[in-house]
Amino acid sequence: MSAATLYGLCSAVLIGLGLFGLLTHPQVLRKILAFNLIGTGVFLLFGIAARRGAAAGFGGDPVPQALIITGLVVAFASTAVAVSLLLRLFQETGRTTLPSDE
Amino acid sequence: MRLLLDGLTILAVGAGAFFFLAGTVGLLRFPDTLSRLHALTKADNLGLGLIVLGLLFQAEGLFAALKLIGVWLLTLLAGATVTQLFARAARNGGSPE
Amino acid sequence: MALDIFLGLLVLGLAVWIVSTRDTLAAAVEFVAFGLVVTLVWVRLAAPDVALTEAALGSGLTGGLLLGASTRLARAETATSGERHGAVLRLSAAGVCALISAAIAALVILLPEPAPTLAPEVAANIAATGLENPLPAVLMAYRAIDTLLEVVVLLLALLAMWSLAPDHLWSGLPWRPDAVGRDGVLTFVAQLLAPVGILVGIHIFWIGSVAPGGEFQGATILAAMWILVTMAGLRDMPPMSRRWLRVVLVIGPAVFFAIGLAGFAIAGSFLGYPPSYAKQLILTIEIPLTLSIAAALALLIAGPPERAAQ
Amino acid sequence: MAEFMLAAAGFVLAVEAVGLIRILKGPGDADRVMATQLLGTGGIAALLLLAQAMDSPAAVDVALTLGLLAAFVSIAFVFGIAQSRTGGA
Repeated sequence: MSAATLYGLCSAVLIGLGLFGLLTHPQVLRKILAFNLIGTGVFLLFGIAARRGAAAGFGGDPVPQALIITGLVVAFASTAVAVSLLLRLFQETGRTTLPSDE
Repeated sequence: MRLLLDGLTILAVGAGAFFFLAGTVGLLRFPDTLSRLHALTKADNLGLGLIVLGLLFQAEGLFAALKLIGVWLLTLLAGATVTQLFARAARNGGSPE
Repeated sequence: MALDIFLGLLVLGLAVWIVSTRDTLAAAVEFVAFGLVVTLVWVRLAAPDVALTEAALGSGLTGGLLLGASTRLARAETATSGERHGAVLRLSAAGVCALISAAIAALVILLPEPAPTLAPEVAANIAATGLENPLPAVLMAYRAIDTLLEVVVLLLALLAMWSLAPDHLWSGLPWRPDAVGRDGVLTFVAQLLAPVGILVGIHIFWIGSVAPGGEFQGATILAAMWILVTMAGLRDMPPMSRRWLRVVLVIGPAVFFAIGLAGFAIAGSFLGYPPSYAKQLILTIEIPLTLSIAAALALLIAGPPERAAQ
Repeated sequence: MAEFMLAAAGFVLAVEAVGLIRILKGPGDADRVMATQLLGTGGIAALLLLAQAMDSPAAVDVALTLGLLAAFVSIAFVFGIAQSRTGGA
Protein backbone atom coordinates (compact mmCIF):
# COMPACT_ATOMS: atom_id res chain seq x y z
CA MET A 1 0.00 0.00 0.00
CA SER A 2 1.38 3.40 -0.92
CA ALA A 3 1.50 6.39 1.38
CA ALA A 4 -1.16 8.08 -0.78
CA THR A 5 -3.61 5.19 -0.26
CA LEU A 6 -2.85 5.23 3.46
CA TYR A 7 -3.70 8.93 3.76
CA GLY A 8 -6.73 8.33 1.53
CA LEU A 9 -8.13 5.80 4.01
CA CYS A 10 -7.28 8.25 6.76
CA SER A 11 -9.32 10.96 5.04
CA ALA A 12 -12.27 8.57 4.61
CA VAL A 13 -12.36 7.99 8.39
CA LEU A 14 -11.86 11.70 8.99
CA ILE A 15 -14.92 12.60 6.90
CA GLY A 16 -17.02 10.05 8.78
CA LEU A 17 -15.81 11.29 12.18
CA GLY A 18 -16.43 14.91 11.23
CA LEU A 19 -19.92 14.13 9.98
CA PHE A 20 -20.67 12.26 13.22
CA GLY A 21 -19.54 15.26 15.27
CA LEU A 22 -21.57 17.61 13.10
CA LEU A 23 -24.72 15.53 13.57
CA THR A 24 -24.44 14.65 17.25
CA HIS A 25 -23.08 17.73 19.04
CA PRO A 26 -25.76 20.19 20.11
CA GLN A 27 -23.07 22.85 20.74
CA VAL A 28 -22.66 25.03 17.65
CA LEU A 29 -18.94 25.57 18.20
CA ARG A 30 -18.41 21.80 18.23
CA LYS A 31 -20.37 21.56 15.00
CA ILE A 32 -18.06 24.17 13.44
CA LEU A 33 -15.01 22.21 14.60
CA ALA A 34 -16.48 19.00 13.16
CA PHE A 35 -17.24 20.81 9.91
CA ASN A 36 -13.57 21.74 9.67
CA LEU A 37 -12.63 18.09 10.20
CA ILE A 38 -14.81 17.11 7.23
CA GLY A 39 -13.14 19.87 5.23
CA THR A 40 -9.67 18.55 6.08
CA GLY A 41 -10.76 15.06 5.04
CA VAL A 42 -12.03 16.31 1.67
CA PHE A 43 -8.85 18.32 1.10
CA LEU A 44 -6.78 15.21 1.89
CA LEU A 45 -8.74 13.30 -0.78
CA PHE A 46 -7.75 15.99 -3.29
CA GLY A 47 -4.23 15.78 -1.91
CA ILE A 48 -3.90 12.07 -2.63
CA ALA A 49 -5.35 12.59 -6.11
CA ALA A 50 -2.59 15.17 -6.59
CA ARG A 51 0.08 12.91 -5.13
CA ARG A 52 -0.92 9.99 -7.32
CA GLY A 53 -0.75 12.28 -10.34
CA ALA A 54 2.92 13.10 -9.74
CA ALA A 55 4.49 13.52 -13.17
CA ALA A 56 6.65 15.77 -15.29
CA GLY A 57 9.08 16.42 -12.45
CA PHE A 58 6.40 17.67 -10.03
CA GLY A 59 5.93 15.85 -6.71
CA GLY A 60 2.18 16.11 -7.24
CA ASP A 61 -0.35 17.31 -9.79
CA PRO A 62 -0.46 21.12 -9.24
CA VAL A 63 -4.08 21.52 -10.37
CA PRO A 64 -5.78 19.69 -7.46
CA GLN A 65 -3.22 21.26 -5.11
CA ALA A 66 -4.30 24.70 -6.30
CA LEU A 67 -7.93 23.69 -5.72
CA ILE A 68 -7.05 22.76 -2.12
CA ILE A 69 -5.57 26.20 -1.51
CA THR A 70 -8.74 27.81 -2.88
CA GLY A 71 -10.78 25.45 -0.71
CA LEU A 72 -8.83 26.25 2.46
CA VAL A 73 -9.44 29.98 2.00
CA VAL A 74 -13.16 29.48 1.42
CA ALA A 75 -13.37 27.10 4.42
CA PHE A 76 -11.80 29.78 6.59
CA ALA A 77 -14.27 32.40 5.34
CA SER A 78 -17.26 30.18 6.07
CA THR A 79 -15.87 29.28 9.51
CA ALA A 80 -15.50 32.97 10.32
CA VAL A 81 -19.09 33.70 9.24
CA ALA A 82 -20.36 30.71 11.22
CA VAL A 83 -18.50 31.87 14.35
CA SER A 84 -19.95 35.36 14.09
CA LEU A 85 -23.43 33.90 13.62
CA LEU A 86 -22.88 31.87 16.80
CA LEU A 87 -21.68 34.94 18.74
CA ARG A 88 -24.79 36.81 17.57
CA LEU A 89 -27.00 33.91 18.64
CA PHE A 90 -25.33 34.04 22.04
CA GLN A 91 -25.84 37.78 22.37
CA GLU A 92 -29.50 37.54 21.38
CA THR A 93 -30.56 34.42 23.29
CA GLY A 94 -27.73 33.60 25.71
CA ARG A 95 -27.57 30.13 24.19
CA THR A 96 -24.71 28.39 22.40
CA THR A 97 -26.53 25.20 21.47
CA LEU A 98 -29.15 24.22 18.93
CA PRO A 99 -31.93 22.31 20.66
CA SER A 100 -32.70 18.87 19.23
CA ASP A 101 -36.10 18.16 17.71
CA GLU A 102 -36.56 14.88 19.53
CA MET B 1 35.06 15.20 5.51
CA ARG B 2 31.58 14.09 4.50
CA LEU B 3 31.73 11.29 7.06
CA LEU B 4 32.83 13.67 9.80
CA LEU B 5 30.00 16.11 9.03
CA ASP B 6 27.45 13.29 8.97
CA GLY B 7 28.78 12.08 12.30
CA LEU B 8 28.46 15.53 13.83
CA THR B 9 24.91 15.81 12.48
CA ILE B 10 23.90 12.48 13.98
CA LEU B 11 25.45 13.47 17.29
CA ALA B 12 23.73 16.87 17.47
CA VAL B 13 20.34 15.71 16.17
CA GLY B 14 20.46 12.74 18.54
CA ALA B 15 21.24 15.04 21.46
CA GLY B 16 18.41 17.34 20.36
CA ALA B 17 15.96 14.46 20.26
CA PHE B 18 17.15 13.47 23.75
CA PHE B 19 16.29 16.93 25.09
CA PHE B 20 12.82 16.70 23.60
CA LEU B 21 12.46 13.42 25.49
CA ALA B 22 13.77 15.08 28.65
CA GLY B 23 11.20 17.85 28.26
CA THR B 24 8.38 15.35 28.03
CA VAL B 25 9.67 13.35 31.00
CA GLY B 26 9.73 16.59 32.99
CA LEU B 27 6.22 17.29 31.84
CA LEU B 28 5.01 13.91 33.03
CA ARG B 29 6.88 13.93 36.33
CA PHE B 30 6.78 17.50 37.62
CA PRO B 31 4.05 18.29 40.11
CA ASP B 32 2.74 21.74 39.17
CA THR B 33 2.12 23.97 36.19
CA LEU B 34 5.00 26.35 36.70
CA SER B 35 7.68 23.67 36.98
CA ARG B 36 6.16 21.80 34.05
CA LEU B 37 6.49 25.03 32.08
CA HIS B 38 10.17 25.10 33.05
CA ALA B 39 10.80 21.57 31.87
CA LEU B 40 8.96 22.07 28.66
CA THR B 41 10.25 25.34 27.31
CA LYS B 42 13.87 25.07 28.32
CA ALA B 43 14.37 21.48 27.21
CA ASP B 44 12.42 21.83 23.97
CA ASN B 45 14.10 25.05 22.88
CA LEU B 46 17.51 23.54 23.61
CA GLY B 47 16.48 20.40 21.72
CA LEU B 48 15.43 22.47 18.73
CA GLY B 49 18.72 24.40 18.91
CA LEU B 50 20.72 21.17 18.82
CA ILE B 51 18.70 19.84 15.90
CA VAL B 52 19.28 23.12 14.04
CA LEU B 53 22.99 22.81 14.83
CA GLY B 54 22.99 19.29 13.43
CA LEU B 55 21.22 20.40 10.26
CA LEU B 56 23.70 23.27 9.82
CA PHE B 57 26.41 20.69 9.04
CA GLN B 58 24.27 19.57 6.10
CA ALA B 59 23.14 23.04 4.96
CA GLU B 60 23.70 23.94 1.35
CA GLY B 61 24.80 27.55 1.14
CA LEU B 62 24.89 30.48 3.50
CA PHE B 63 21.27 31.57 2.98
CA ALA B 64 19.87 28.15 3.89
CA ALA B 65 22.05 28.11 7.03
CA LEU B 66 20.98 31.63 8.04
CA LYS B 67 17.34 30.69 7.55
CA LEU B 68 17.73 27.67 9.85
CA ILE B 69 19.28 29.89 12.52
CA GLY B 70 16.50 32.41 11.92
CA VAL B 71 13.86 29.76 12.59
CA TRP B 72 15.55 28.89 15.87
CA LEU B 73 15.92 32.53 16.96
CA LEU B 74 12.28 33.19 16.16
CA THR B 75 11.21 30.18 18.22
CA LEU B 76 13.42 31.27 21.10
CA LEU B 77 12.10 34.82 21.10
CA ALA B 78 8.48 33.78 20.73
CA GLY B 79 8.89 30.93 23.23
CA ALA B 80 10.56 33.06 25.88
CA THR B 81 7.99 35.83 25.77
CA VAL B 82 4.93 33.64 25.33
CA THR B 83 6.06 31.47 28.27
CA GLN B 84 6.09 34.61 30.39
CA LEU B 85 2.44 35.12 29.49
CA PHE B 86 1.63 31.47 30.28
CA ALA B 87 3.28 31.70 33.67
CA ARG B 88 1.24 34.78 34.49
CA ALA B 89 -1.97 33.07 33.37
CA ALA B 90 -1.10 30.06 35.55
CA ARG B 91 -0.33 32.25 38.56
CA ASN B 92 -3.60 34.13 38.19
CA GLY B 93 -5.51 30.96 38.90
CA GLY B 94 -5.18 28.82 35.82
CA SER B 95 -4.42 25.75 37.89
CA PRO B 96 -5.90 24.66 41.20
CA GLU B 97 -2.58 23.12 42.30
CA MET C 1 6.31 4.63 5.39
CA ALA C 2 6.55 4.01 9.15
CA LEU C 3 6.42 7.78 9.62
CA ASP C 4 3.34 7.97 7.38
CA ILE C 5 1.52 5.31 9.38
CA PHE C 6 2.40 7.14 12.59
CA LEU C 7 1.24 10.51 11.19
CA GLY C 8 -2.00 8.93 9.93
CA LEU C 9 -2.73 7.41 13.34
CA LEU C 10 -1.93 10.74 15.02
CA VAL C 11 -4.35 12.57 12.71
CA LEU C 12 -7.11 10.05 13.40
CA GLY C 13 -6.41 9.95 17.13
CA LEU C 14 -6.63 13.73 17.39
CA ALA C 15 -9.81 13.76 15.27
CA VAL C 16 -11.47 11.19 17.57
CA TRP C 17 -10.41 13.30 20.51
CA ILE C 18 -11.77 16.53 19.01
CA VAL C 19 -15.15 14.89 18.43
CA SER C 20 -15.33 13.14 21.81
CA THR C 21 -13.89 15.68 24.30
CA ARG C 22 -16.48 17.17 26.63
CA ASP C 23 -14.73 20.51 27.05
CA THR C 24 -15.11 22.84 24.06
CA LEU C 25 -11.97 24.80 24.88
CA ALA C 26 -9.92 21.58 24.94
CA ALA C 27 -11.45 20.58 21.60
CA ALA C 28 -10.32 23.89 20.09
CA VAL C 29 -6.76 23.37 21.39
CA GLU C 30 -6.80 19.87 19.93
CA PHE C 31 -7.90 21.35 16.62
CA VAL C 32 -4.75 23.50 16.54
CA ALA C 33 -2.65 20.39 17.25
CA PHE C 34 -4.57 18.52 14.56
CA GLY C 35 -3.83 21.27 12.02
CA LEU C 36 -0.15 21.03 12.87
CA VAL C 37 -0.02 17.29 12.22
CA VAL C 38 -1.97 17.79 8.98
CA THR C 39 0.67 20.34 7.95
CA LEU C 40 3.28 17.59 8.29
CA VAL C 41 1.06 15.27 6.25
CA TRP C 42 1.01 17.85 3.41
CA VAL C 43 4.81 17.94 3.44
CA ARG C 44 4.81 14.12 3.22
CA LEU C 45 2.37 14.32 0.27
CA ALA C 46 4.86 16.55 -1.59
CA ALA C 47 2.56 19.57 -1.38
CA PRO C 48 4.64 22.24 0.40
CA ASP C 49 2.41 25.07 -0.89
CA VAL C 50 -0.60 23.42 0.71
CA ALA C 51 1.44 22.78 3.88
CA LEU C 52 2.18 26.51 4.08
CA THR C 53 -1.50 27.36 3.64
CA GLU C 54 -2.53 24.78 6.23
CA ALA C 55 0.05 26.03 8.76
CA ALA C 56 -0.95 29.65 8.26
CA LEU C 57 -4.67 29.50 7.56
CA GLY C 58 -6.05 26.05 8.32
CA SER C 59 -4.32 25.60 11.66
CA GLY C 60 -3.11 29.06 12.66
CA LEU C 61 -5.79 31.58 11.77
CA THR C 62 -8.76 29.18 12.00
CA GLY C 63 -7.36 27.83 15.28
CA GLY C 64 -6.97 31.34 16.66
CA LEU C 65 -10.52 32.20 15.59
CA LEU C 66 -12.04 29.08 17.21
CA LEU C 67 -9.95 29.45 20.39
CA GLY C 68 -10.97 33.09 20.63
CA ALA C 69 -14.65 32.17 20.25
CA SER C 70 -14.45 29.32 22.77
CA THR C 71 -12.81 31.52 25.42
CA ARG C 72 -15.46 34.19 24.81
CA LEU C 73 -18.19 31.59 25.22
CA ALA C 74 -16.35 29.59 27.93
CA ARG C 75 -19.00 30.01 30.64
CA ALA C 76 -22.00 29.19 28.50
CA GLU C 77 -20.16 26.26 26.93
CA THR C 78 -19.19 24.75 30.28
CA ALA C 79 -22.82 24.90 31.36
CA THR C 80 -23.92 22.89 28.33
CA SER C 81 -20.99 20.48 28.12
CA GLY C 82 -23.13 17.61 29.39
CA GLU C 83 -25.92 18.26 26.89
CA ARG C 84 -26.24 15.49 24.34
CA HIS C 85 -28.69 14.19 21.81
CA GLY C 86 -30.47 10.91 22.52
CA ALA C 87 -28.91 7.50 22.07
CA VAL C 88 -31.08 6.62 19.05
CA LEU C 89 -29.90 9.66 17.12
CA ARG C 90 -26.29 9.07 18.09
CA LEU C 91 -26.38 5.42 17.10
CA SER C 92 -28.08 6.00 13.76
CA ALA C 93 -25.67 8.88 13.04
CA ALA C 94 -22.75 6.57 13.81
CA GLY C 95 -24.15 3.99 11.40
CA VAL C 96 -24.64 6.47 8.57
CA CYS C 97 -21.18 7.96 9.09
CA ALA C 98 -19.52 4.53 9.14
CA LEU C 99 -21.27 3.69 5.85
CA ILE C 100 -20.08 6.93 4.25
CA SER C 101 -16.53 6.33 5.49
CA ALA C 102 -16.59 2.79 4.11
CA ALA C 103 -17.84 4.02 0.73
CA ILE C 104 -15.10 6.66 0.49
CA ALA C 105 -12.47 4.14 1.60
CA ALA C 106 -13.64 1.77 -1.15
CA LEU C 107 -13.36 4.58 -3.68
CA VAL C 108 -9.82 5.35 -2.49
CA ILE C 109 -8.78 1.73 -2.92
CA LEU C 110 -10.47 1.48 -6.34
CA LEU C 111 -8.89 4.68 -7.72
CA PRO C 112 -7.80 4.12 -11.33
CA GLU C 113 -4.23 3.13 -12.21
CA PRO C 114 -2.41 4.98 -13.64
CA ALA C 115 -3.84 8.06 -11.97
CA PRO C 116 -5.12 10.81 -14.28
CA THR C 117 -2.92 13.90 -14.09
CA LEU C 118 -2.67 17.38 -15.52
CA ALA C 119 0.95 17.78 -14.40
CA PRO C 120 2.44 17.34 -17.92
CA GLU C 121 0.11 20.04 -19.30
CA VAL C 122 1.14 22.38 -16.48
CA ALA C 123 4.80 21.63 -17.19
CA ALA C 124 4.28 22.31 -20.89
CA ASN C 125 2.54 25.64 -20.37
CA ILE C 126 4.22 27.06 -17.28
CA ALA C 127 6.81 28.90 -19.37
CA ALA C 128 4.02 31.09 -20.79
CA THR C 129 3.37 32.57 -17.34
CA GLY C 130 7.01 33.41 -16.61
CA LEU C 131 6.62 31.78 -13.17
CA GLU C 132 8.67 28.85 -11.95
CA ASN C 133 6.45 27.58 -9.14
CA PRO C 134 3.56 25.62 -10.71
CA LEU C 135 0.94 26.46 -8.06
CA PRO C 136 0.74 30.23 -8.50
CA ALA C 137 0.92 29.59 -12.25
CA VAL C 138 -2.21 27.44 -11.97
CA LEU C 139 -3.91 29.83 -9.55
CA MET C 140 -3.15 32.99 -11.53
CA ALA C 141 -3.39 31.70 -15.13
CA TYR C 142 -5.15 28.38 -15.70
CA ARG C 143 -7.65 28.79 -12.88
CA ALA C 144 -7.55 32.58 -12.65
CA ILE C 145 -11.34 32.90 -12.60
CA ASP C 146 -11.46 30.62 -9.53
CA THR C 147 -8.92 32.77 -7.78
CA LEU C 148 -10.74 35.99 -8.68
CA LEU C 149 -14.05 34.58 -7.45
CA GLU C 150 -12.37 33.25 -4.32
CA VAL C 151 -11.33 36.76 -3.32
CA VAL C 152 -14.87 37.91 -4.09
CA VAL C 153 -16.09 35.13 -1.75
CA LEU C 154 -13.87 36.55 1.00
CA LEU C 155 -15.44 39.98 0.50
CA LEU C 156 -18.96 38.51 0.43
CA ALA C 157 -18.23 36.61 3.65
CA LEU C 158 -17.07 39.87 5.20
CA LEU C 159 -20.26 41.60 4.07
CA ALA C 160 -22.35 38.76 5.49
CA MET C 161 -20.50 39.12 8.78
CA TRP C 162 -20.82 42.87 8.93
CA SER C 163 -24.53 42.68 8.21
CA LEU C 164 -24.94 40.73 11.46
CA ALA C 165 -24.26 43.95 13.36
CA PRO C 166 -27.27 45.70 14.92
CA ASP C 167 -28.33 48.77 12.91
CA HIS C 168 -27.01 51.37 15.31
CA LEU C 169 -23.55 49.79 15.29
CA TRP C 170 -23.29 49.54 11.51
CA SER C 171 -20.00 51.11 10.46
CA GLY C 172 -18.75 50.83 14.04
CA LEU C 173 -15.67 49.05 15.36
CA PRO C 174 -15.24 45.30 15.93
CA TRP C 175 -15.26 43.80 19.42
CA ARG C 176 -12.13 44.50 21.36
CA PRO C 177 -11.08 42.70 24.51
CA ASP C 178 -10.72 44.81 27.65
CA ALA C 179 -7.31 45.96 28.67
CA VAL C 180 -7.31 43.11 31.24
CA GLY C 181 -4.44 40.75 30.60
CA ARG C 182 -2.75 43.32 28.44
CA ASP C 183 0.55 44.37 29.92
CA GLY C 184 4.18 45.09 29.22
CA VAL C 185 4.98 41.56 28.16
CA LEU C 186 2.19 41.40 25.60
CA THR C 187 3.17 44.80 24.22
CA PHE C 188 6.76 43.61 24.02
CA VAL C 189 5.77 40.40 22.19
CA ALA C 190 3.73 42.36 19.68
CA GLN C 191 6.45 44.93 19.11
CA LEU C 192 8.98 42.17 18.63
CA LEU C 193 6.99 39.63 16.68
CA ALA C 194 4.97 41.89 14.39
CA PRO C 195 7.90 43.38 12.40
CA VAL C 196 9.52 39.95 12.07
CA GLY C 197 6.18 38.48 11.03
CA ILE C 198 5.54 41.19 8.45
CA LEU C 199 8.98 40.51 7.00
CA VAL C 200 8.30 36.77 6.86
CA GLY C 201 4.88 37.42 5.30
CA ILE C 202 6.39 39.55 2.53
CA HIS C 203 9.12 36.95 2.04
CA ILE C 204 6.58 34.13 1.68
CA PHE C 205 4.56 36.22 -0.76
CA TRP C 206 7.60 37.26 -2.78
CA ILE C 207 9.23 33.83 -3.21
CA GLY C 208 5.86 32.52 -4.47
CA SER C 209 6.89 32.87 -8.11
CA VAL C 210 9.91 30.56 -7.78
CA ALA C 211 9.28 28.43 -4.67
CA PRO C 212 6.32 27.42 -2.49
CA GLY C 213 4.58 30.50 -1.17
CA GLY C 214 2.34 33.13 -2.66
CA GLU C 215 -0.31 35.73 -2.00
CA PHE C 216 -2.66 33.69 0.17
CA GLN C 217 0.04 32.36 2.48
CA GLY C 218 1.79 35.72 2.76
CA ALA C 219 -1.48 37.57 3.32
CA THR C 220 -2.47 35.17 6.12
CA ILE C 221 0.73 35.93 8.02
CA LEU C 222 0.21 39.67 7.53
CA ALA C 223 -3.38 39.35 8.81
CA ALA C 224 -2.22 37.43 11.90
CA MET C 225 0.31 40.17 12.69
CA TRP C 226 -2.35 42.86 12.33
CA ILE C 227 -4.57 41.01 14.83
CA LEU C 228 -1.58 40.59 17.16
CA VAL C 229 -0.96 44.35 17.15
CA THR C 230 -4.66 44.94 17.89
CA MET C 231 -4.68 42.44 20.76
CA ALA C 232 -1.67 44.12 22.32
CA GLY C 233 -3.56 47.41 22.16
CA LEU C 234 -0.89 49.11 20.05
CA ARG C 235 -3.46 50.01 17.38
CA ASP C 236 -7.23 49.68 17.34
CA MET C 237 -9.06 48.20 14.34
CA PRO C 238 -10.44 50.92 12.08
CA PRO C 239 -14.22 51.52 11.92
CA MET C 240 -15.92 49.70 9.06
CA SER C 241 -16.89 53.00 7.44
CA ARG C 242 -13.32 54.14 6.81
CA ARG C 243 -12.91 54.89 3.12
CA TRP C 244 -9.25 53.74 3.00
CA LEU C 245 -10.22 50.41 4.50
CA ARG C 246 -12.85 49.80 1.85
CA VAL C 247 -10.42 50.87 -0.88
CA VAL C 248 -7.81 48.37 0.40
CA LEU C 249 -10.46 45.65 0.49
CA VAL C 250 -11.56 46.06 -3.12
CA ILE C 251 -8.36 47.18 -4.80
CA GLY C 252 -7.06 43.63 -5.31
CA PRO C 253 -10.12 42.15 -6.99
CA ALA C 254 -10.65 45.43 -8.89
CA VAL C 255 -7.15 45.36 -10.39
CA PHE C 256 -7.56 41.63 -11.08
CA PHE C 257 -10.86 42.24 -12.86
CA ALA C 258 -9.53 45.23 -14.81
CA ILE C 259 -6.52 43.28 -16.07
CA GLY C 260 -8.86 40.38 -16.83
CA LEU C 261 -11.01 42.68 -19.00
CA ALA C 262 -7.91 44.11 -20.63
CA GLY C 263 -7.14 40.52 -21.59
CA PHE C 264 -9.87 40.77 -24.24
CA ALA C 265 -7.91 43.51 -25.97
CA ILE C 266 -4.33 42.30 -25.49
CA ALA C 267 -4.66 38.52 -25.52
CA GLY C 268 -8.09 37.85 -26.98
CA SER C 269 -9.80 36.42 -23.89
CA PHE C 270 -10.93 37.29 -20.37
CA LEU C 271 -7.93 36.99 -18.03
CA GLY C 272 -5.64 36.17 -20.93
CA TYR C 273 -2.06 37.30 -20.51
CA PRO C 274 0.25 37.99 -23.47
CA PRO C 275 3.26 35.66 -22.92
CA SER C 276 5.85 38.42 -23.31
CA TYR C 277 4.83 40.23 -20.11
CA ALA C 278 2.64 37.68 -18.34
CA LYS C 279 4.86 37.70 -15.24
CA GLN C 280 4.72 41.50 -14.90
CA LEU C 281 0.93 41.44 -15.22
CA ILE C 282 0.61 38.63 -12.67
CA LEU C 283 2.77 40.57 -10.20
CA THR C 284 0.71 43.72 -10.82
CA ILE C 285 -2.34 41.71 -9.81
CA GLU C 286 -0.72 39.88 -6.92
CA ILE C 287 0.59 42.88 -4.96
CA PRO C 288 -2.77 44.65 -4.45
CA LEU C 289 -4.44 41.24 -4.16
CA THR C 290 -2.19 40.34 -1.19
CA LEU C 291 -3.17 43.58 0.57
CA SER C 292 -6.88 42.97 -0.04
CA ILE C 293 -6.72 39.35 1.13
CA ALA C 294 -4.75 40.30 4.25
CA ALA C 295 -7.28 43.01 5.14
CA ALA C 296 -10.26 40.72 4.48
CA LEU C 297 -8.79 37.88 6.58
CA ALA C 298 -7.94 40.19 9.49
CA LEU C 299 -11.44 41.73 9.46
CA LEU C 300 -13.03 38.27 9.31
CA ILE C 301 -11.07 37.38 12.47
CA ALA C 302 -12.02 40.66 14.14
CA GLY C 303 -15.74 39.97 13.67
CA PRO C 304 -18.76 42.21 13.10
CA PRO C 305 -18.95 45.73 14.55
CA GLU C 306 -19.84 45.70 18.24
CA ARG C 307 -18.77 49.18 19.32
CA ALA C 308 -20.04 52.51 18.04
CA ALA C 309 -17.51 54.67 16.24
CA GLN C 310 -16.52 57.68 18.32
CA MET D 1 21.21 9.89 6.40
CA ALA D 2 17.67 10.51 5.18
CA GLU D 3 16.39 7.51 7.16
CA PHE D 4 18.05 8.85 10.30
CA MET D 5 16.40 12.26 9.81
CA LEU D 6 12.99 10.64 9.26
CA ALA D 7 13.46 8.49 12.35
CA ALA D 8 14.48 11.54 14.40
CA ALA D 9 11.41 13.46 13.14
CA GLY D 10 9.19 10.53 14.08
CA PHE D 11 10.81 10.27 17.51
CA VAL D 12 10.34 13.98 18.29
CA LEU D 13 6.72 13.79 17.17
CA ALA D 14 6.05 10.65 19.24
CA VAL D 15 7.55 12.30 22.32
CA GLU D 16 5.48 15.45 21.77
CA ALA D 17 2.33 13.36 21.29
CA VAL D 18 2.86 11.76 24.70
CA GLY D 19 3.38 15.21 26.21
CA LEU D 20 0.24 16.45 24.49
CA ILE D 21 -1.89 13.81 26.18
CA ARG D 22 -0.54 14.87 29.58
CA ILE D 23 -1.13 18.54 28.88
CA LEU D 24 -4.64 18.25 27.52
CA LYS D 25 -5.72 16.47 30.68
CA GLY D 26 -5.22 19.79 32.41
CA PRO D 27 -5.98 20.47 35.19
CA GLY D 28 -5.86 24.16 34.35
CA ASP D 29 -6.29 26.22 31.21
CA ALA D 30 -2.62 27.21 31.42
CA ASP D 31 -1.66 23.57 30.98
CA ARG D 32 -3.72 23.42 27.83
CA VAL D 33 -2.21 26.63 26.52
CA MET D 34 1.19 25.00 26.82
CA ALA D 35 0.05 22.37 24.31
CA THR D 36 0.10 24.86 21.46
CA GLN D 37 3.60 25.98 22.32
CA LEU D 38 4.84 22.42 22.86
CA LEU D 39 3.53 21.30 19.50
CA GLY D 40 4.82 24.41 17.84
CA THR D 41 8.40 23.66 18.89
CA GLY D 42 8.17 19.94 18.17
CA GLY D 43 6.46 20.53 14.83
CA ILE D 44 9.16 22.99 13.80
CA ALA D 45 11.87 20.45 14.68
CA ALA D 46 10.05 17.73 12.71
CA LEU D 47 9.59 20.04 9.71
CA LEU D 48 13.27 21.02 9.65
CA LEU D 49 14.25 17.34 9.77
CA LEU D 50 11.76 16.49 7.02
CA ALA D 51 13.09 19.35 4.87
CA GLN D 52 16.52 17.74 5.02
CA ALA D 53 15.34 14.12 4.69
CA MET D 54 12.99 14.75 1.76
CA ASP D 55 15.24 17.33 0.12
CA SER D 56 12.37 19.81 0.18
CA PRO D 57 13.79 23.17 1.31
CA ALA D 58 10.30 24.70 1.26
CA ALA D 59 9.54 22.84 4.48
CA VAL D 60 11.87 25.33 6.23
CA ASP D 61 9.51 28.12 5.16
CA VAL D 62 6.62 26.05 6.50
CA ALA D 63 8.52 25.79 9.82
CA LEU D 64 9.01 29.56 9.88
CA THR D 65 5.30 30.14 9.23
CA LEU D 66 4.35 27.58 11.84
CA GLY D 67 6.58 29.26 14.44
CA LEU D 68 4.94 32.62 13.86
CA LEU D 69 1.39 31.32 13.83
CA ALA D 70 1.94 29.07 16.88
CA ALA D 71 3.05 32.14 18.81
CA PHE D 72 0.00 34.02 17.51
CA VAL D 73 -2.37 31.26 18.60
CA SER D 74 -0.74 30.98 22.04
CA ILE D 75 -1.03 34.71 22.61
CA ALA D 76 -4.64 34.78 21.43
CA PHE D 77 -5.41 31.94 23.83
CA VAL D 78 -3.67 33.39 26.90
CA PHE D 79 -5.34 36.69 26.23
CA GLY D 80 -8.73 35.07 25.74
CA ILE D 81 -8.35 33.16 29.03
CA ALA D 82 -7.50 36.35 30.90
CA GLN D 83 -10.62 37.94 29.38
CA SER D 84 -13.03 35.14 30.19
CA ARG D 85 -11.78 34.98 33.78
CA THR D 86 -12.62 38.63 34.38
CA GLY D 87 -16.01 38.25 32.72
CA GLY D 88 -14.89 40.27 29.73
CA ALA D 89 -17.10 38.25 27.39
